[in-house]
Amino acid sequence: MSELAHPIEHHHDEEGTRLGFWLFLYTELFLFAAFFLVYAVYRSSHLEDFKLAAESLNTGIGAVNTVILLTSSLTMVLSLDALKKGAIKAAKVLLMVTIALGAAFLVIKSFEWGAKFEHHLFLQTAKGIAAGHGSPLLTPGEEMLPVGQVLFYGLYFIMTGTHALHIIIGGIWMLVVLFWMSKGSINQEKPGVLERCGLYWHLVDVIWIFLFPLYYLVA
Amino acid sequence: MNTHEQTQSFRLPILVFAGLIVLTVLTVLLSGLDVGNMGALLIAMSLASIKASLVLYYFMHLNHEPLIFKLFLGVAFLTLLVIFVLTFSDYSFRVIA
Amino acid sequence: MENAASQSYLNSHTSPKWTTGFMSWFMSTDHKRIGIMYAFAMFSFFFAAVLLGFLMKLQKMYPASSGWEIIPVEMYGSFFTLHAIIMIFLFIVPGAPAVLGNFFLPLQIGAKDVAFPRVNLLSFWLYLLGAIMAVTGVLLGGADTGWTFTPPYSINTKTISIFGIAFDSISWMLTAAFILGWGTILTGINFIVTIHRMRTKGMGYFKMPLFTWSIYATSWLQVLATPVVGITLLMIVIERIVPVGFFDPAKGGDPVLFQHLFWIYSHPAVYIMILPSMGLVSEIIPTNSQKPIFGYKSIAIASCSIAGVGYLIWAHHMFTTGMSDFAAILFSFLTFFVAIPTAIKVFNWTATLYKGSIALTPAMLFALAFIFNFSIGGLTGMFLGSLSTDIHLHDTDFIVAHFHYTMFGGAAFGLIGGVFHYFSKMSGKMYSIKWAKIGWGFMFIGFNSLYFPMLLLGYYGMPRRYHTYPDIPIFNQLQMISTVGSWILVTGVIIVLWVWLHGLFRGKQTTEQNPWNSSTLEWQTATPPTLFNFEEELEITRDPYDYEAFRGEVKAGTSIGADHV
Amino acid sequence: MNVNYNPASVFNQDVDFSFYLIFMISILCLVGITGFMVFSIIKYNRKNNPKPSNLEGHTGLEIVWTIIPTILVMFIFYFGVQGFLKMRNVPEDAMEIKVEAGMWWWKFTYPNGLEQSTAQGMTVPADTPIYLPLHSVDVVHSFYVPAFRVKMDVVPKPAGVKDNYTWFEASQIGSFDLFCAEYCGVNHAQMISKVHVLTKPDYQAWLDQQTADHEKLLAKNPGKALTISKGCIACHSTDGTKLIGPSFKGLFGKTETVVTDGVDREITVDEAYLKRSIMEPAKDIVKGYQPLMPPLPLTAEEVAAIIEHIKELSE
Ligand code: HEA
Ligand code: HEA
Ligand code: HEC
Ligand code: CUA
Ligand SMILES: [Cu+2]
Repeated sequence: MSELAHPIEHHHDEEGTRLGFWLFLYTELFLFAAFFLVYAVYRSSHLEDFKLAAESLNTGIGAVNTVILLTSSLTMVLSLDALKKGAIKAAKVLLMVTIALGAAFLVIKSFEWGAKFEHHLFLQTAKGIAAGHGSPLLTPGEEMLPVGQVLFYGLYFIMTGTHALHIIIGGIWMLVVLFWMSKGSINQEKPGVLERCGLYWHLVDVIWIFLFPLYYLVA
Repeated sequence: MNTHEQTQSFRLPILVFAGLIVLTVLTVLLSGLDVGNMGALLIAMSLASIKASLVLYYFMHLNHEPLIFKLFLGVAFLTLLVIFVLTFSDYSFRVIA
Repeated sequence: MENAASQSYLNSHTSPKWTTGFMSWFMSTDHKRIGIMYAFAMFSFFFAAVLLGFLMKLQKMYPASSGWEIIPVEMYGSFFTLHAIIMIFLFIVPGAPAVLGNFFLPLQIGAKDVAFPRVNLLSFWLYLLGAIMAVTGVLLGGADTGWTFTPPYSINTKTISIFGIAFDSISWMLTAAFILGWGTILTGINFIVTIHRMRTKGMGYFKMPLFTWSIYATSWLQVLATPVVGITLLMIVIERIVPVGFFDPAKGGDPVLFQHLFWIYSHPAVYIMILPSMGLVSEIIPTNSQKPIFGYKSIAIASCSIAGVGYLIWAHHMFTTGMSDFAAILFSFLTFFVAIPTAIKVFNWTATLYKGSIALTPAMLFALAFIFNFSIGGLTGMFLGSLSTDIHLHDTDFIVAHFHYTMFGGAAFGLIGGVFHYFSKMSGKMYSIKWAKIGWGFMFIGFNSLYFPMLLLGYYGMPRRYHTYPDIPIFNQLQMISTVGSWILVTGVIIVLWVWLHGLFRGKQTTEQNPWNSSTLEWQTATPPTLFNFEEELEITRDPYDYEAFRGEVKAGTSIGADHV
Repeated sequence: MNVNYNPASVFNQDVDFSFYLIFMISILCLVGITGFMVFSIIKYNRKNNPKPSNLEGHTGLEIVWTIIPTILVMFIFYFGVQGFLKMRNVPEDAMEIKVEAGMWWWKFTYPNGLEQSTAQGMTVPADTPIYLPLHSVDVVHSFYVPAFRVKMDVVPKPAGVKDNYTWFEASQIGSFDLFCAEYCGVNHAQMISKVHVLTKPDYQAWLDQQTADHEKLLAKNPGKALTISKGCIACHSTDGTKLIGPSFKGLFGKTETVVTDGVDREITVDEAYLKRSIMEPAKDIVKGYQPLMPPLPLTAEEVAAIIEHIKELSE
């Protein structure tokens, strides 16, 4: 028996790989689409509750996070640009900035989540509903939330949570790319991995562009 | 690659970025308008779509990709649209209470 | 020494150096080896599910009053759930694309492999992981929700505890389905890119064989539908763990919304199941008639329009859920449009026979049985698409018969035909043609006597997912016929299995390139194919089913520019 | 005897007409296709016809077999919708019987407040439209009477959302099977009841009789009356047989093992325990049974009456 290099690996088809990656991005998009659909349906049937609950979210924080993500998208574009022009150093710095911005996004998000948890807006409330009014999880005198608001917070946490998960994955991927760039296996001639990482990052951005108004603004 | 192209390629992303920021501000400002539920939703979603298209087209370099990439995008969006419209063919016509 | 790449793929491989034997398969990125691995994995699971089906049928032989109990009542729910999960998620959805698609798609378009060989291997591993999870889930308590996981039952129902720890086997199996979904998605992406980027010189879109076309349409469905169900099933898992109330009415959710999301995937999924088999039939019929397929272009376009229209009709599974009347009427209307491209296909296949030179090989027999069974399956779909009749037939044995006619009589028969068609190409061995035909006879008769009575049962009002039934004579009589049919069918299946295993281990070695005289490209390579499929760049000059030109090439000793080995 | 599929309601005509229409079209297509296949296999067998033609298609024919099926399916669609609309539009003067479903019982509430459950079935007058709001207390069930061609899922709804409904008008006297057609757990196949159709005068007499009986029983033995009307007897026998739940016979004073929060404990059945079992059925689960008993809306007096009745049965 003999072992052979794979023929496909010899003549690598960059455009084909990109095409495949775009298809993968669509599957990510459809994953979120299911959430958006659930959101849309419940919003249409619990409009008032959704508006009330949305008011409790801090528009300022949301807007800041939006700007952070948009900026990180810009640095990502510039990083790829730099790499393609051979400015490896600049590319690396820009990528680091992107990672830092992603981290900043997560930090802000976690503060926001923490505040909501404290206010018993998520699991506690839902558990309270599950267990009835006398639930020990509710502080005495605390009122039950209407189901529409429970749905809102449930969706809020799950959707922003899934989004945050994507940010984390993107961040880890960027760290790997950074490492490979230092080792030289991603370079001016072979920018493909950074390019795809960038596409992924931009998609995460696109999804946030829709999440932002739906949760923070349409109140 | 000549220098002219290089400056170009830096300028474009920054311009697009500026556009995105402006649109974000606009989204926040316009959300204060009193145009009813559907109106607000429509404004917010159209602005978000414009922003998303900017990202797709310039940041994700769809502008440099061959036709097939755009066709695929079209198929994906059409399918999304179908899913939403048909689901609401149920929910918009439910008899409630 | 001979160049390793020109040896059979069974001998030389692309796996890492240290691998031999089993590992040289398990680590292989060769599309042919991956295809074969899928086949073995799939059939192992498949036969377990056949056994479950067989037992369910046995259970229904006598009504409740007789005290007849083969399957304890607590287990019946887990039986049909596991049966369906294996049959759908482990067998028929990944089936044709993963086995025959993997093996023959690159061959049919003259490529050396798929676009992303390593992703292809990853798909297989995901498949295996998901499959093992699904099956262990049953040993760890099982799920009795049906493959439709209808909430709130799927959210509220309890599972057993093992060693004092509550093991949530339902969440476990839902997660398994999610993982399996990713395997399918990656395969789909792989095939779409392969078809777009790797066709050999001269092979325009309308020079691709029809199996390739149907895999193409299937792949799109896999890519755009599977994520929706994946996340929907995860929502159930989330809801089982933290009470957020997506679909639980006690917490404000709407259970019907789950059904929308579920069928948004699962209806297109039925075309994922059937399209590849339709593709196989489109290969088998012209080959065994030695003439061009009737209306090549319309069949190719019909494949795509079935996939497209298939996306618009999911809520026909929900006519009785109390969704809006407007939606019911709209979805019923749209449902009928899927019948039209399908009708075109069926008529074109039959017309292909006209003035052909027909050989009744085992593959051809299965293809013809496909047309017959699938027509019944599809036509019974008309009863279900029509609103007033669906109200009566919904959730009865009529549905059960409908989808066995389409999935089993259609998709699985097509697949079996495909395996008979390509057996020697894949293995380099020949099976017993006589016994294959005998097996076919048993299967065809058994199949119809198993499922036709179930159509009647459903019409008479026998609900599905019933462990037993009240003492109504007509129910008992029809169930009895049906059960006996299942014995005939299983005899047929065992014969077919034996023919395959015997062929594989004891069969006559063959290197005959093109035993059925087929005009398409996958036959123009060695038997079994060499590692990189084709020795040289090929150029395609004629239509895939141009048999006159093909006969000319055979006479001249050249075929489609491929060199003879 | 009425077999459960004999046509027996006003919907049969539409549904069955649609059915036969599609059936005829299907038979025609199937016979045509199969006939042609068999004909070709014989006529153009390789032995008979070694030289195939190179026929590649025929646009005209293809257009024909695109257009004809399109027309046919539009007919099918049209008649399907006709029958469906009839099922969805309840006549103004329909009589209302509330249907409630749970794992695994049915409960029917008549306009005069009389309640009956699975074992008695639903009784209706013939030739009268009956409107059925369908309420579920737990999971999705489906109300299915094959003979009437009626089916509608009984979907649990969030508070404040309208329940599903259906209606029918029986045209035949007799008893017809009522099935649950949506999988709802282990005893899905036992969630079977009957619809009894009586003539209008018979129905009135029946209703008066039942109401009077119930009132009499309520006065004499309120516990027994309640176990019938609230549906307890769907799961609990009074003669010692084991159904979904333990039998009421000999229950009081018995020593048995129950599982509380996952821990086994021995108890003697007394009043306090019975009260707890009825009001909070999820608390103590009798060993050997599934935690399937639903919490039922009962007042304290009703519970007391039921406990009296259980005591009686244990004497
Ligand atoms: C391989 C799988 C497969 C395929 C191909 C199909 C094909 C079709 N199915 Fe089926 N279906 C299932 C698998 C499949 N189905 C499964 C698994 C379920 C149940 C799921 C569950 O609940 O568990 C189901 C359930 C199901 C329902 C829901 C029933 C209910 O629960 O109430 C409906 C309703 O419309 C339906 C319709 C159709 C239609 C219209 C087609 C059409 O595509 C058929 C088109 C084909 C033809 C029409 C025949 C060929 C054409 C001719 C011979 C020409 C002449 C024809 C005419 C003139 C009409 N199917
Ligand atoms: C592909 C799909 C598939 C296949 C092949 C089968 C095969 C069989 N099925 Fe199943 N069945 C389902 C899919 C399938 N089923 C689904 C989705 C449900 C619904 C569950 C639910 O309600 O949730 C169901 C439900 C179902 C029920 C109804 C349960 C109920 O509602 O109470 C019954 C009852 O008898 C049954 C019986 C059988 C039997 C006897 C067989 C077989 O045992 C018959 C013998 C099988 C064969 C003879 C197969 C031969 C095929 C090959 C050898 C393939 C070769 C393949 C390649 C070459 C790649 N099935
Ligand atoms: C859906 C079926 C169902 C219905 C309806 C039902 N029960 Fe039960 N019941 C059960 C099951 C199962 C158990 C055993 C498990 C448990 O203890 O919860 C049980 C247990 C009990 C017990 C404890 C028995 C013992 O042996 O300790 C009592 C008392 C009881 N039920 C009373 C009632 C009354 C009164 C009603 C009607 C108002 C009723 N049940 C309706 C299923 C049912
Ligand atoms: Cu209730 Cu099935
Ligand atoms: Cu369907």
